Amino acid sequence: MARRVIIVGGGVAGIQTALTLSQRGIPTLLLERESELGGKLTGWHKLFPSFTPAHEVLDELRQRLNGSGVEVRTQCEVCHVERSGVTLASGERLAADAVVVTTGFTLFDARVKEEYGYGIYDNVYTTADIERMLNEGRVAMRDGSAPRRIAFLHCVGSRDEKVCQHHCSKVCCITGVKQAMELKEMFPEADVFNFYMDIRMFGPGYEEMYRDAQQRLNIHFVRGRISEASPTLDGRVQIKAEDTLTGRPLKMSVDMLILIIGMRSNASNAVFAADAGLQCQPSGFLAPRDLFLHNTESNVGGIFYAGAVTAPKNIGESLSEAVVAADRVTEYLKRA
Amino acid sequence: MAAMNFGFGINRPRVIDLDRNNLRKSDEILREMPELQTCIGCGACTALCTAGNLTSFNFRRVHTLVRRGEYEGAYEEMNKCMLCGKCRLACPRGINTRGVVMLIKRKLGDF
Amino acid sequence: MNRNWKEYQKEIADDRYYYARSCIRQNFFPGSEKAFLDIMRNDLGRDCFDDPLHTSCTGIGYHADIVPLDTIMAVVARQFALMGEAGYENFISSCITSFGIYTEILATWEEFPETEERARENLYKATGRTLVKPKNLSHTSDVVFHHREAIAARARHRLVNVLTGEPLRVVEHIGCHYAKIFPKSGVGGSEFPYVLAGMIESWGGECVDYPERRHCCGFGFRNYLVQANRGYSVANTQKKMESMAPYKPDFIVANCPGCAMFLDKWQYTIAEMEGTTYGENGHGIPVLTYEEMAGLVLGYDPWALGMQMHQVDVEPLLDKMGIEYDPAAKYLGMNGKYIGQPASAIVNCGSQDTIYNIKQ
Amino acid sequence: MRFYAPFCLPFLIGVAVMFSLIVWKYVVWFAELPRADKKRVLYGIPTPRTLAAVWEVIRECLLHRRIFRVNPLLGYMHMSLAFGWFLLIVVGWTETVAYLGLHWVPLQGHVFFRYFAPPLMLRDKPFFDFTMDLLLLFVLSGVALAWLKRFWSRAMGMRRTTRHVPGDRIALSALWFIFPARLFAESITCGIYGMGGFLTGGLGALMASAFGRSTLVVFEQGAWWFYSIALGVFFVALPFSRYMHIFTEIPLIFLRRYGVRPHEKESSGDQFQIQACSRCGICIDPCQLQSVLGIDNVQSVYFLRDRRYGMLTRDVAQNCLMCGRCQVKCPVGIDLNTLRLNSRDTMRNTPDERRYEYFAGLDRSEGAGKVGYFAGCMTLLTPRTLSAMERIFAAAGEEVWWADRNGGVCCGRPLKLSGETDSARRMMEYNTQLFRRHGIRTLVTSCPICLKVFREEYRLDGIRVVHHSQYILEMIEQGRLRLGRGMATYTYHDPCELGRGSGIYEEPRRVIEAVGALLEPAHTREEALCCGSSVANTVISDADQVRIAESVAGELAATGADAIVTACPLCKKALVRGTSSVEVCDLSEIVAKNLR
Repeated sequence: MARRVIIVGGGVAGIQTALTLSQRGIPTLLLERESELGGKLTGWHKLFPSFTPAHEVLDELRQRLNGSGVEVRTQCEVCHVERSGVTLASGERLAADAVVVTTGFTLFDARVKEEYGYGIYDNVYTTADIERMLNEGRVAMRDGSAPRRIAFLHCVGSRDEKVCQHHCSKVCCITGVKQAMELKEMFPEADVFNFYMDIRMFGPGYEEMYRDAQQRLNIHFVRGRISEASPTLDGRVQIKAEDTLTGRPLKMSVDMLILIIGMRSNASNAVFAADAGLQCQPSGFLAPRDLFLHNTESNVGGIFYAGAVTAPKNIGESLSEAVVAADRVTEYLKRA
Repeated sequence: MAAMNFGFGINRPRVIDLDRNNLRKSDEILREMPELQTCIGCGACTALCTAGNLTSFNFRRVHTLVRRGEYEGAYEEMNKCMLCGKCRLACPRGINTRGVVMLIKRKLGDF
Repeated sequence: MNRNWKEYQKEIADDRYYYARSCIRQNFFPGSEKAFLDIMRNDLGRDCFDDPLHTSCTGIGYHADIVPLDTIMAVVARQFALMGEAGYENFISSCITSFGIYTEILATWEEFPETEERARENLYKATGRTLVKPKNLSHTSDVVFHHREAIAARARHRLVNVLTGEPLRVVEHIGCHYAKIFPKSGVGGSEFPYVLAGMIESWGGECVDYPERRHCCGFGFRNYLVQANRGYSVANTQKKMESMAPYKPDFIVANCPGCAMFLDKWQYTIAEMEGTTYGENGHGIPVLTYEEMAGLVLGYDPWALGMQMHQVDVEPLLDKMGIEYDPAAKYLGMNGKYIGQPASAIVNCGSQDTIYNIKQ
Repeated sequence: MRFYAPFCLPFLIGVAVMFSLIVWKYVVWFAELPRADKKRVLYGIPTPRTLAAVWEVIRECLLHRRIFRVNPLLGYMHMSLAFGWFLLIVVGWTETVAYLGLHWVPLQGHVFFRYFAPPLMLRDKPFFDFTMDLLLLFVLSGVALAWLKRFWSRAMGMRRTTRHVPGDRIALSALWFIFPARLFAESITCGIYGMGGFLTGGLGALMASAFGRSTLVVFEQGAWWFYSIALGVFFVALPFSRYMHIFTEIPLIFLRRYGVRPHEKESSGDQFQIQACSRCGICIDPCQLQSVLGIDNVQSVYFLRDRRYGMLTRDVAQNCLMCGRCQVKCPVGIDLNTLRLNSRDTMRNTPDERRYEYFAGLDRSEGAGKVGYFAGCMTLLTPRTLSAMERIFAAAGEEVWWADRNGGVCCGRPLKLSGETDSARRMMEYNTQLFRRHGIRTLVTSCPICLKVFREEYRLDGIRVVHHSQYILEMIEQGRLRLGRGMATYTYHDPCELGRGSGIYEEPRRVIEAVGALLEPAHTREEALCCGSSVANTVISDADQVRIAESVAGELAATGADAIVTACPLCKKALVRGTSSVEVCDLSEIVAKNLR
């Protein structure tokens, strides 16, 4: 029987790996926990830095997948992974000659940062909420009115030892700037403030977008980490921070406080690691064999990684890593 | 009734209260010179400031405070600037720093 | 607005308490400490042992950098030893700062066993007693919180405005040392401490959640003790007052000696120095300790609770709660002796504009 | 013999209005001159300068020699109009005298002599007919060129011309109609009476044969009315329009000869300069703000116009590199930079006694010696220049007192350029006392901006102020510096404040020649381009500065030289941003490199 590859996780990385493998004539089974493919991409509205509609990328990938002959099974969650195959939540065991783990990441649960009052005060949101609202076409405060003052807070759940998330999720900064621009364009009268420790514009066109946000849209970037949020009488949110560039504490009440949440490793990483003897990084992301020549292989032969399961990545990086993973799998199957 | 003197005064809060501050003047300044908003606070201008290394004058800090609506004393501080133009050569964001000094003094002159 | 305080549960003993008094509260609110013992013993029938041998925890000295760590450890060890000798296992402290000290020292012993050995040795050398560690350490407000339903059952008055039937709007202020140093040691954790809110809600009141709710009242030893810092201390209270004023609270309840004292007294200072007053009638917002609040709910006589010593007049609050009291007997001490009357001021405890003629 | 006809009325009104206004303006301006300037004028009159002034008036007001230098065709146009009209008046006047003898003839008699001549039935004088027609043709050629320039200005060597305000347009069109109207009117009269020269007579005869004398008679009155109205409108418009230049340039030349100059504070003397501007637009093309950045509302022509009509805005006054390129080209020789400066002074100068209190007791200088070296704030940002100068001083065996190595007080010119002259004065006083206290005999500076202010504003008598290029040349000539001549080729960028600002062109070039070959770029010496980063401009953005720098560096690199050399730290910083291919260095660097 021709050799079969199972891909765990139907996000952008999973789909691209499946596509590349099927182009090379290797039968592939793509398993996805949710009811539809696309992973986190399904939740996004527009993609930085070009404001490309997320559904464009998604539809393109899905459309390519339909014509590719890859076997796809949705709504089945993988709970155990071994070199020889995977076990589903339903107990069913699926054999495979190689497994590619593309389970991606989990959004940091902002409720853990209790002092920001997410899930407690009315007008505290996360970037995921905003993307959802943008997708629904209407962004507004809890009482439906338009915000006149919006504050974004960078690094929520990243670079924060208090919540054991030491790593930098790198894509949330640019997401924050993107949403700040989208909201400012949606509410031109509003003042938008971004509170940051460091602005990390790592990708091409990101710095220019940051500068455009500052100059054209007059978005205020305040270097200082909001320490505390509390509700005011009229349902707004009072925030406190230090404007470290002037060394003065700063206090203001805003209509919407938007927490720019980072990427957390999946809980399933630890489980998979235990099953198959995979190595994890301190941040909880799975550790590739090395970061250079074998950055898509795990320390166990036959198990491969692609996408944000090993580290925070943007969509472009995940897609290219998927192709590399597929290439490694083909090579592995040829040798084995 | 005259205010009692108990031998101490109540400390004034140092907080920048953006609810109470009137940002009209700062918006006017930013409308006239939007590039000022691209300041990333690297401090290159203040580092080589001629007046800055003779006094406590800190150009970056003063214009940041003005952008937060803290106009108190901004004019007197900016008056320490000799307008020699060194800062304009250093700014990585290409901000017309001398223009900012003159703009702030003009806008806040009668404050 | 839901609060996730439930995750911070704390185990509070039900009976047989070894009661450690507070050096400050005996002076600022003697009535409150007495009321606590009365409520526990008479109303709830609990055993509270008020051991004459125990001392204060020297917390003020420790926080003011006068008392070194080893000394305070020895004193605390002696307190626990006394508790052991008296046959009690549940140690309760009346003062928040003491509670912070006891928690901190127990945690230090936990973390660094060698300090416990040193303390054990110092105790033995100094007093010949052997160190014992309490099975349960709680603050007296935890205890009242624990018995809040029992008190509610015996309540003669509710925290309700009898004229309008509306629940009283209450600002609760938790001492910083209660849960901000060790979040696990406080009911509800440090973000949303529930110990006073629980009392208020079970006795019919309504909690006010204003932005500066968690801000410190400014009592800090080094702040109010040293005149140069006193301005900073008042500034903190002013910040809290400014933030709570729009919510029009009926009264403030606190569980720490300093907060109850200074939130009350600083209103006078602010009124005198800057002329600004808070509260609806412009004469300030009354500040109660939780024992006084419990006492009022159980129908104790306000003057017996010592509420005439408060800076802000409590009469308006008492009228709202429909409590019978003899306004004229305000300044008659326990045995009816006239204890003097303060001069009138905007925010003062001499009700100069009331119609009653104060009995001399 | 009555020289009165109804159509003379508009002309007479025009003349009356014009002369009364002009005289009133001059009297007022002169009266408000500061005492010192009035004294200069009174003492100046009985001196040969007056003769020189008269010769200059002829050379400039009539012949417009400086415009010829800009473009010969343009020069001819202006000369024909000015000189031609002048001769028409003079020769016309001699003609009336020739016919009627010396007794008094009213003004309109002279101007409309052709109309009044026939009734006198005098023998026509062929000489006058001929010369008058020749002169008229001469002027008409100028008018034709003026029409051409309006539609095709490039033919006259001008890429851009002035956008005129409505008032100027009216005066302009009136001027353009005067001489054709005269030709037409005179031709009709000549046609009726069969007289006139080759032009008017010829045209008259032609019209007579075409339309017949009777129709001409009908048109005669109308033609002369049209001519008179054209004159009248022009004269009334003149005092308010750009043509005030015609008369104002004369007193301007005399005042300038007597040494009346605009200075840092506005004075009524400036009005002579401002209203002498004919808004010809020659100052537009040299302005790099316009040619590179397309900013076309701040050039000197518009600045003077706005200031004259009291609509000068801050942005126009501040948005100027003050590089002096337009001043060099201005045919009227108006002191454009100083006028711009005193406008800025009026707008921004706020005397403040307590300002710069922190100067008191400040001295961060270092070393000791008769020669003081004031590097300049900008030079502190070009350390290669500093280290080169250090090696040069060492090589020359010079004991140097370093005035501002650890930072010091700025020379004051950038602040003065922004208009805050009184505060700048406080800096200058501080520095003057500093130089005096350290007893230096020679003050060397690497920054032309400092050089210009040391020379013009500081009172440093007893201290010789030189730029480091001059100092290096002296050292070479005194043999205290021996340089090897390498094979490298250099091209030299003249800093505005050094060249046009301080007149130093030769010294840097001879120093460069001492170390290598010098290749001159297209625009050089007085015509040299400005690097774009002038401290005088606080309006243009950083990106604009780079665009100007790129255009200048491009031209310098086009010479194919190995390196671009300049003598100003600011120009060096600007040009480095303008080119990535050619190395840019300061004069002192190439000298230090070739020290032996």
